[in-house]
Amino acid sequence: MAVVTYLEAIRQALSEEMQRDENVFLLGEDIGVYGGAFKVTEGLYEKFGSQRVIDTPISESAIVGAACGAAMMGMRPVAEIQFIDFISCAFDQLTNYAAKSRYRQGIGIPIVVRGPCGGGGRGGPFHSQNVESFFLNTPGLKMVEPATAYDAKGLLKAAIRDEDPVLYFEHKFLYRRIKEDIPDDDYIVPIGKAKVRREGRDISVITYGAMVHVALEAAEKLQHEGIDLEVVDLRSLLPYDKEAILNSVVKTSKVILLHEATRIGGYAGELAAVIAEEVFDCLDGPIVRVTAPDTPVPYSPPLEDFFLPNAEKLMKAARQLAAY
Amino acid sequence: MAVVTYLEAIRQALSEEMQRDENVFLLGEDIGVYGGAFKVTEGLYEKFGSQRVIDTPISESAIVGAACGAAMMGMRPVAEIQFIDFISCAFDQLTNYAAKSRYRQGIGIPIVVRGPCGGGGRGGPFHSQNVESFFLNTPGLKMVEPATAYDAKGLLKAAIRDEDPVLYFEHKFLYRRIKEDIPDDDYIVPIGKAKVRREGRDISVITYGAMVHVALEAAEKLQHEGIDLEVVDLRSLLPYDKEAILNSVVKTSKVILLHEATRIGGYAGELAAVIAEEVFDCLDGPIVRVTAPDTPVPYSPPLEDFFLPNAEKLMKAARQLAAY
Amino acid sequence: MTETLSKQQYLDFYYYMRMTRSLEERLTILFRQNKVIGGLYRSLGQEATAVGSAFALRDGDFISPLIRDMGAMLVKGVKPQELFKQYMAKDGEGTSHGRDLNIHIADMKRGYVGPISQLGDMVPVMAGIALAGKMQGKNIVTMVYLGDGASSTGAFHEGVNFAAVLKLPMITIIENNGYAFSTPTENQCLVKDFAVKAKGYGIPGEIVDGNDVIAVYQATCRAVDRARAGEGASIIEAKTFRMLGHAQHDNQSYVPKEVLDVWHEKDPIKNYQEFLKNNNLADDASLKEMDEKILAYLEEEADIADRAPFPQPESSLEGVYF
Amino acid sequence: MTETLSKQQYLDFYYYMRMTRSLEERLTILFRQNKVIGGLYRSLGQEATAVGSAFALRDGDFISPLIRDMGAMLVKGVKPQELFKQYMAKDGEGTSHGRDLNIHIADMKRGYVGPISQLGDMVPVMAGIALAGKMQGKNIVTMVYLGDGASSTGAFHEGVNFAAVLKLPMITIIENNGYAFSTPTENQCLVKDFAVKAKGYGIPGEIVDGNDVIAVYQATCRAVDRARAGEGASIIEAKTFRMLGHAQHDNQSYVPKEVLDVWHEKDPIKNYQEFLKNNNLADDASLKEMDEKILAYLEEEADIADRAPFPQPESSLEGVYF
Ligand SMILES: Cc1ncc(C[n+]2csc(CCOP(=O)(O)OP(=O)(O)O)c2C)c(N)n1
Ligand SMILES: Cc1ncc(C[n+]2csc(CCOP(=O)(O)OP(=O)(O)O)c2C)c(N)n1
Ligand SMILES: [Mg+2]
Ligand SMILES: [Mg+2]
Repeated sequence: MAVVTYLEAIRQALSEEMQRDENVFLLGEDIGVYGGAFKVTEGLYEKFGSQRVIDTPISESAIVGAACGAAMMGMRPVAEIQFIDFISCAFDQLTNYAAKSRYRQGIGIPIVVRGPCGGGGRGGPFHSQNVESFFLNTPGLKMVEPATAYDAKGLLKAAIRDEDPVLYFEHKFLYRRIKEDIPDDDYIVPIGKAKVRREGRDISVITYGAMVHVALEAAEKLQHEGIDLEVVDLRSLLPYDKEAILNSVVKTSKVILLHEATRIGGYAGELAAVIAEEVFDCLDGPIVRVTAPDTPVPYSPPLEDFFLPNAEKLMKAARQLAAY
Repeated sequence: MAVVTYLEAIRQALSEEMQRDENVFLLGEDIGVYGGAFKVTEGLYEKFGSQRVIDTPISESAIVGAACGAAMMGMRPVAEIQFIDFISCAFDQLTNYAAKSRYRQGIGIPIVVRGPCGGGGRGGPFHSQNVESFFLNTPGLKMVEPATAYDAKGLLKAAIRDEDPVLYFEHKFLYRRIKEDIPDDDYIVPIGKAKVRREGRDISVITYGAMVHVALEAAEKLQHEGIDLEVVDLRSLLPYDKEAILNSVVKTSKVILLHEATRIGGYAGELAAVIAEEVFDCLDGPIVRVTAPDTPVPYSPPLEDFFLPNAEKLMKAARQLAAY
Repeated sequence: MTETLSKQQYLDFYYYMRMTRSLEERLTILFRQNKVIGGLYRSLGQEATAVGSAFALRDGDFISPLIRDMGAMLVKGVKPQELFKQYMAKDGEGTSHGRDLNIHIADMKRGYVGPISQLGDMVPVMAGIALAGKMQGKNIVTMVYLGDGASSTGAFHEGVNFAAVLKLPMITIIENNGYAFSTPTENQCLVKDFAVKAKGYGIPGEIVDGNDVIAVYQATCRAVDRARAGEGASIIEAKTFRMLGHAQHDNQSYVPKEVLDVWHEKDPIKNYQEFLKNNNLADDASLKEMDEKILAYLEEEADIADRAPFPQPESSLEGVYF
Repeated sequence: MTETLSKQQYLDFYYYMRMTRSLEERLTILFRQNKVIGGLYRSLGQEATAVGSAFALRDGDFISPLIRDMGAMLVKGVKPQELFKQYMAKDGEGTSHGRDLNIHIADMKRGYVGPISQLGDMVPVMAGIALAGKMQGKNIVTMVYLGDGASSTGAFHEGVNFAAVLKLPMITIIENNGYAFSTPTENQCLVKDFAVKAKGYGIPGEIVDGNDVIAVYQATCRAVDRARAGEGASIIEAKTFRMLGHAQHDNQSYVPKEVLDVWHEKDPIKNYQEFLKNNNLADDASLKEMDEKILAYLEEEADIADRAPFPQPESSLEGVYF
């Protein structure tokens, strides 16, 4: 066990998986000599060489497309998108080639496409996005987003070993802000399994990524007001852990869906639908969404702070729902 | 008034708008000399010339990007995507340039990007998709999808006159299958307004595009079983007519969300969320989704028929919900 | 790879070109009988490009064909019945089980990868296969086919550049057939010779008469040799012509008759027959015999496909994920 | 457009290059004071490319700058205080009101369009502006700047080809500055001369010494003349070097010191000072005076920006739609 940051946990997973399986290799922009824009891959070029840590031209379609091709040959490519916002440039390759290959031609595409997502870093409209909803309506893809260092490592290992294309979103706000003791040795966090981060009786808050910490903060504070939040960390966004979600809602009867992405068309929609469809009977109040407003991510601190969901906004919504 | 098909209604709108406003022009692949893969633009090249009906190279990013640039200069470009599936190749330009320009630099992008969507034509995984969910989480975009010839014309005119980027999805299954009497003269169908296609007491079916006809067929049949469906045709997907949706649900207390796109991450999620959030009190049963299953669109007739939602599937869901 | 050809090889070229054409003609009949589901795309007049280039490859190499490259798939070992079934949306070994259409089938063993419809997208994918082959120490070559029109896509550019920079053994064959759907080449790109695009990537580009199966074969051999020797990617422009519309529904009224007449004279099969006869590799009788054998074979294969079942509806739910 | 320059023009080149550098130096101080929000990108050593090229344009023409082209924006009339405010995430006329960062601001009147971060995407957009200008009978030219790295993107390819085919008055300036972030040019593309890419689009491509403001100006004038004469698109490759890291946080330890030394000798401002003096266009005193005037001006402008308010939180909700 050693205390490592979220970022170091990602690096550990990459390094260990490359060690374990010679088919695992990395490709992306500036990930080799430089070690990546956020230094996630630092040291791996030195350790594994230029054949397994490949600096590519600036061409996200080629990065993802080439990863697909290599995966078809039995390799296990892990592609980095320098900022996840640029995944939009590979949208076509991901949704049309990677996602559909197994279905239509019986060839699986075991790739991981990873990159830093999320706001809070004053990155503005093009370096702060949360892109999970772009991909949610594409059968064939998987998506995960860890909230802790432990999960960052375990989910990445699971993603690399998965037989299908996995988008791995790492929240850049968490990179160096959170750390914890995690096992030095091999473990995985299975894709498709949520985790109850905090048990509670009154309201289920279902969330993921950086917002897990917001939810825990709010829960701590609301405790004193006699409102007991249960916090469910999805970890996997596609597939998601329906059982865990529904169990929590059945238990508390009230639910808040919390995410950093904007509201309309955000991930919460899918959750609301599955809850309102499958455990409607158990609901004791409206399904509440706490999300960013429907604008691009603004850059200036007062604007971005206003934009991002936070503990206060969640608490306000929770108080209202508790009183319902 | 004259009886025209859905396809002819689209062509009329293009032609009339080009006549009305010299800033309106068309660009896309094979839309000029050939008149478009589906002949939607037939005759317009002859009428308006090669300067206003531009055959472009096969490059969806360039088509959309160039449309954006032209729009910034006061033009009103209407870009055709030969099959809407290829809009994935312009995903980046649409979500990052077109959608965010007004917000971040104060320059509106009045473009229309239109193209044939939807299944039923044995087009397989790449010529049958419904792509609305890809764009639903991007503030700054608008989306419409007409279900009738009247709306096809009126919505396209509204889209062309709109100051913001509008994605206009035309369901290719409807092109030549539906026709109706529509006014020869100018009219618009405002963006953001739904239409109740059929009044009913028991269950609201909220839908759009080709599925409106499926809903009406089911409603007709269920009438005899004593189940009275109300059919709400959204017409606009972004923004959507919240008032009309909620009014209908408040009236019937039960709701089925019907769309042709696949289930997880489909448009129904957003509707479920807004309904479960805003009129939870009025609901007398679970919110039910009737959608395609979570697979790519298969090609072979028995598979595609199995895949697509139809009146029978809707009726089954409605019977269950009515009995709830 | 040697460029001297045995008699058998000369005859094989003919066999596969003829097979391609006859197979497509058989498909046209099936199309008229409403047995082909969806569109039908023909490679009439372009058979030499697909066949000649594919013959330059060996087992373990990979192609990614487009709609005009059925001939390359045949060389790579696809069975006519598989193609018939595909076009008829039937089930069966070697098909997509009714999930995807026309030539969108893959067999990693036989070495062909099913394209997706989004033009250009296969270029990065084939670069990735080449990259993996290199990493795995296999001395393989990948070959990606696309049209003059598809070379306008961003994916083409990114993929070719990626392969060039990483010195990958990938050959891009640009089939310049005069049109992209209804769009003449000059409205697609200002260059007359698409091979010149290679210069922008710092790789070799060669122009070849796409209607001359031997020339195509030889040019591809040169590119393959370079690729196998570790010299990296290259582009071949095959100049040819699309003798029918984009698909069955397109009568290509937009193509000037004079142009078609000129290219009619360049028919790759007719001219190759002359070549074979002039070089005493075949005579009218032996050609006729071959043609008939092909027709008989295709008849059997089409029958098998005709009798093959459609896939089961519920089967469509399987196999999205592992 | 005439290529003979007046004394004032010669001095203007200097003024704007010096302004660019001093402005960025002032920003560096603000950055160290934590007043710049987010990253800071410098164009040190590349000022001649931005300034010389922009001078070849006239009112009504449009540029789309990238992070190394602040100089071009200055020529186009952006005020230093606007840039300071932008970098400090402040509100005010001519800024993005805190919504977007660094040079991501636009003014259709002054003729600059704010880029988005996705590299290459501005190429199609600027093609579209050129297209509109042509349709509207305005004889305008658009100019899109991007780096060697950005030329690997699909959007670059699609946009340049689109402009070429439609004969649009668009000039693409490829600033070949040796690196794309940490990636040396040879890992980005095999070509040494990016101007050669023009051949693949059938348009003219010219190489120019990007550190020679006059050469850049003249080369751009030629391209502008062609564009205005209806001869369509072209590419200019400006060979230059990025003398600092990709951004403030990057010490570019990956760049060999010898290379930096060589380019240090080619500093565009230092060498241009010599040129001015050798041609009796300026002397040490007049240069010093100009420099000081610029510094004083920038001090005022930075102060204005420093005192400017941050945008109101609620303002972030407005203006997504019309
Ligand atoms: C990205 C994309 N855009 C548009 C299409 C529609 N489309 C299919 S084939 C075709 C023409 C292709 O022309 P070319 O590449 O020259 O190949 P050819 O048909 O001439 O062999 C078009 C526009 C597509 N498949 N993919
Ligand atoms: C599509 C896309 N991918 C990646 C990035 C991240 N990125 C920003 S600048 C940069 C390097 C750009 O290099 P170059 O184009 O040579 O311009 P320079 O910085 O040298 O002026 C990269 C990789 C981006 N902005 N857009
Ligand atoms: Mg072609
Ligand atoms: Mg550079």
